[in-house]
Amino acid sequence: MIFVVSFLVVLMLVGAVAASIFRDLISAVIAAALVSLIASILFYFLQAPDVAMAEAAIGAALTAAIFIIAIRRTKRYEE
Amino acid sequence: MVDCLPVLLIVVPLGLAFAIPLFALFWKSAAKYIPPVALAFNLITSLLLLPRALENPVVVSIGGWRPPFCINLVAGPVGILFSTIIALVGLLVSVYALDYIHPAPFYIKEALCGKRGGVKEGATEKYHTLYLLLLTGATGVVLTGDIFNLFVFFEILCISSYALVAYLREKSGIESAVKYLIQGAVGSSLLLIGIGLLYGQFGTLNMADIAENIKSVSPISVFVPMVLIITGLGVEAAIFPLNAWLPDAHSSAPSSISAILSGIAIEVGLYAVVRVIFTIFGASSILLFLALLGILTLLLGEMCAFSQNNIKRMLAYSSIGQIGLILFALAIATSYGVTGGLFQLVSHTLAKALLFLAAGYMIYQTGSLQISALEGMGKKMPLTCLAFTIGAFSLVGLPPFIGFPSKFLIVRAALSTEETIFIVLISLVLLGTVIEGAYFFRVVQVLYFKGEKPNPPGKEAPIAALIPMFIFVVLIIVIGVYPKLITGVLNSAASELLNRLDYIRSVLG
Amino acid sequence: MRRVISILLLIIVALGIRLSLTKIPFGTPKTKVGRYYIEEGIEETGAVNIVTSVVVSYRGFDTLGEVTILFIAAIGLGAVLSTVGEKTVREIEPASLVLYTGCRLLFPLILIFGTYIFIHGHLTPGGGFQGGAIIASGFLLIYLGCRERRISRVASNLAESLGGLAFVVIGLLGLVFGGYFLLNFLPKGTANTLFSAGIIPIIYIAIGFKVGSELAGIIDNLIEES
Amino acid sequence: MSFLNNYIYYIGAFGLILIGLYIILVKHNLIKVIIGLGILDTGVNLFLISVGYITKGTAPIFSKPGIDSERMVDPVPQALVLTAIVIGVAVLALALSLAIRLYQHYRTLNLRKIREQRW
Repeated sequence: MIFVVSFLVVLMLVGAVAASIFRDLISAVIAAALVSLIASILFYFLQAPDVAMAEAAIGAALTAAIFIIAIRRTKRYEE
Repeated sequence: MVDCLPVLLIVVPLGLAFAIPLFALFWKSAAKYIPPVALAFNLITSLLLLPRALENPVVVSIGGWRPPFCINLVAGPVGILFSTIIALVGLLVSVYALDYIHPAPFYIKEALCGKRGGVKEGATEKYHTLYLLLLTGATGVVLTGDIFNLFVFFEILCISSYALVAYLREKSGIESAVKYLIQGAVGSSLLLIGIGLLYGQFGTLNMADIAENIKSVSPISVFVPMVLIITGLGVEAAIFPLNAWLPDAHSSAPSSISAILSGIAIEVGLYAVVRVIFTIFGASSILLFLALLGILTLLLGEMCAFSQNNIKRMLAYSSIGQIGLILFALAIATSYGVTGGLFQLVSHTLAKALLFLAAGYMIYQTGSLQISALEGMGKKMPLTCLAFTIGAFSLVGLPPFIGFPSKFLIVRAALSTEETIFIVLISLVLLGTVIEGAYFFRVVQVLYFKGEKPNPPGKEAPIAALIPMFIFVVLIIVIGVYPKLITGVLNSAASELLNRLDYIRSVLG
Repeated sequence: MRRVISILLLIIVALGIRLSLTKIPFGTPKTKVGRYYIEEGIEETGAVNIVTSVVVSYRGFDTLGEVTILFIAAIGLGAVLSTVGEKTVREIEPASLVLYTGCRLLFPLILIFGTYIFIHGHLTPGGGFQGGAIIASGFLLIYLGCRERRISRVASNLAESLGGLAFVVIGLLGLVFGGYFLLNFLPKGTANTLFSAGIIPIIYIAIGFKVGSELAGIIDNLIEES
Repeated sequence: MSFLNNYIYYIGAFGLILIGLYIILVKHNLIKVIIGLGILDTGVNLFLISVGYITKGTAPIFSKPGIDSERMVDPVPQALVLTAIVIGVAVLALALSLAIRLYQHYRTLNLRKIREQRW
């Protein structure tokens, strides 16, 4: 169990670093959505199913969607 | 019956704000009359509650459980004092906005119509909804007795002000709203981390309950949460290193919103800081540090204001200076000091709101934000300029206006501590006041005594704007002549802030 | 330079938090109010899901503030993005047949799932926010798949306002009947059945409609305006 | 091992908080900064939930009779986080709408290049 959690935490931090490094904003948003998704799995492990559900629906799905809509209306690549 | 009134102070404006889009669907022109109605209700209710609250804080629990197991509101002298001010200033500014915020003000025409043509008719109901919600959030912050609830209402206040700063949709407004939003969002995240750390140690969110238990742990273990919470709240309160957003946001919002942001929003932020320090942490060790920060904020604000050519930026920097002065007075933490700080807070709210309202129509008429463009306005708009002058004199602290007794009280409080450090600091305050006087007299001089321009544009502001301005003028003069009108309330508010044990007892019973 | 200063600042923050974390060790019970909610929650509110009873009942005022914040964001977004003058008509590329049919088939299912989530908020994990978000994602699907369809702005405004008003009015009814705002004045029923927990399911339904229409309105504004 | 057991969630939460703050402080692109705000929010939420956890706890739902209420995790942080998630998405949506407007005015999202007023 603890190894699964450690692996997920490391993956989550890698995702966050990737979100900071990627020049392509769409990739950065996908990395940030990955962070949210892993966070929602961690919420489930922490016995918070309500929060896991909210994070998956709002944090991962809807936030990524509105980010992508906004990026389509602005600029895709960071200068 | 009295026991449910504090809830109504929050819930009635909230319900009316939810109803504004409905009104806008069926009866377009009615939407703009809802904020004045809601705020008039709040003003009357606050005044009804005032005598009761002065005797004993009215503690209301929500949902019918006893504190600390539910959220409770505490309508003590401080809460009711603030909610009265919020309702009063909000009411007057909303009357002003009836005419000022119309579908096609000149600046939108300049900024957008040149390119795209036409202005969407009747798009103002969003302004009125956000305006009412901003003031509801402010009322919630001052009345609540639960720290997470304070965070929620604080977010209501902040998010509606981000949207309102950007309301005109022109370049500088959007840019300063972005800046404000980023700093504010980081601040509220820090606040939330602080709340989490406190919850981890005490297992409760009720402010009185935390305050009761805080003595049971070592001061070092609550130091980090305290710093995080003060930093988070300090962004909105514009304490020195955290106020980079303020001059831009206050100067590029519509003038009615600048009046509310300068007159209400930062004061409410300061209230939250003071409530956290005095009531929850009871921290006396950082008060000297806060007094120094206050003086630093004061001097920097006044010096930046002195070098401005843009009138709204000048007023915004002057707000920073005044906040520094209020923070200094509150940090003296004697009965005199806190009374003086609260008095200065009231006087700053009235005077700064008046200044922004008057400046709003002057800018509207000249179409320019530069101080030099105001030459000779004293002849064209005599009443507006008279109001501006009175506000400026009051802020500087000249008798017989309200600024005089409040500054006098602060000086007396600092001298009566008989500590060298405060006496040195109060001389710096007087230096700040001199700088303040210099730049305000410069503006007044431009208004009246420089009439070179043959025919400056402009006519008098409409009646819906003049009435609120002159109510402010009357208040400033009347309280300036009879400070006893409000010193009673201020004294009991100061003693509520200083006696945290009474607060704890009145909430937890 | 900026980077170095930022990293120094972050190290200070990290050290400070590290210092205070020793006071709250992971995995030990720390709560005082939470214990009370677990022990008395079912009896006092009738909701089996204690998180729901905390969100809607014990800390219902926070939830009222929270729906207000979402309302502010929706209104503020509309104010910032609302177009001046003529709308530019953009070319709409029709979606492929598979996407179109898939979206039309899935949309009602998603709506039913979202409604299930918020009606059963007091029994199972989930509630108004989660259900509302799921409904909004259904509308997002419609925007992707069937691009010529639009939700009516009037209907979504109506749902937002009525949802918020319903919450406030239920709270005020508690004030009228029992003297406390948001008092649970309806009979609690038997725990673990659908018709239990008094006002909790009603409030969650109002929240579900409000959150769903607000998030859908936010998406609509971002796609269509400006 | 016990170190991991005790600290892994805190490491995750504060790692996210620090990375988020770093992005906000250092990056120039506005959308990047907003992504940083989102990561910061997620980190704060994870921290709040880990505060409420009890070792070998169960979710605070009496879904079937006979659940030991002694080992239920704290429901209060979960309620707080539900609120915080919604507040976070509200702020992000508003920030993105401002970003779209800013781009229309300046044709860039680089905050260092936008200097109408002093940053």
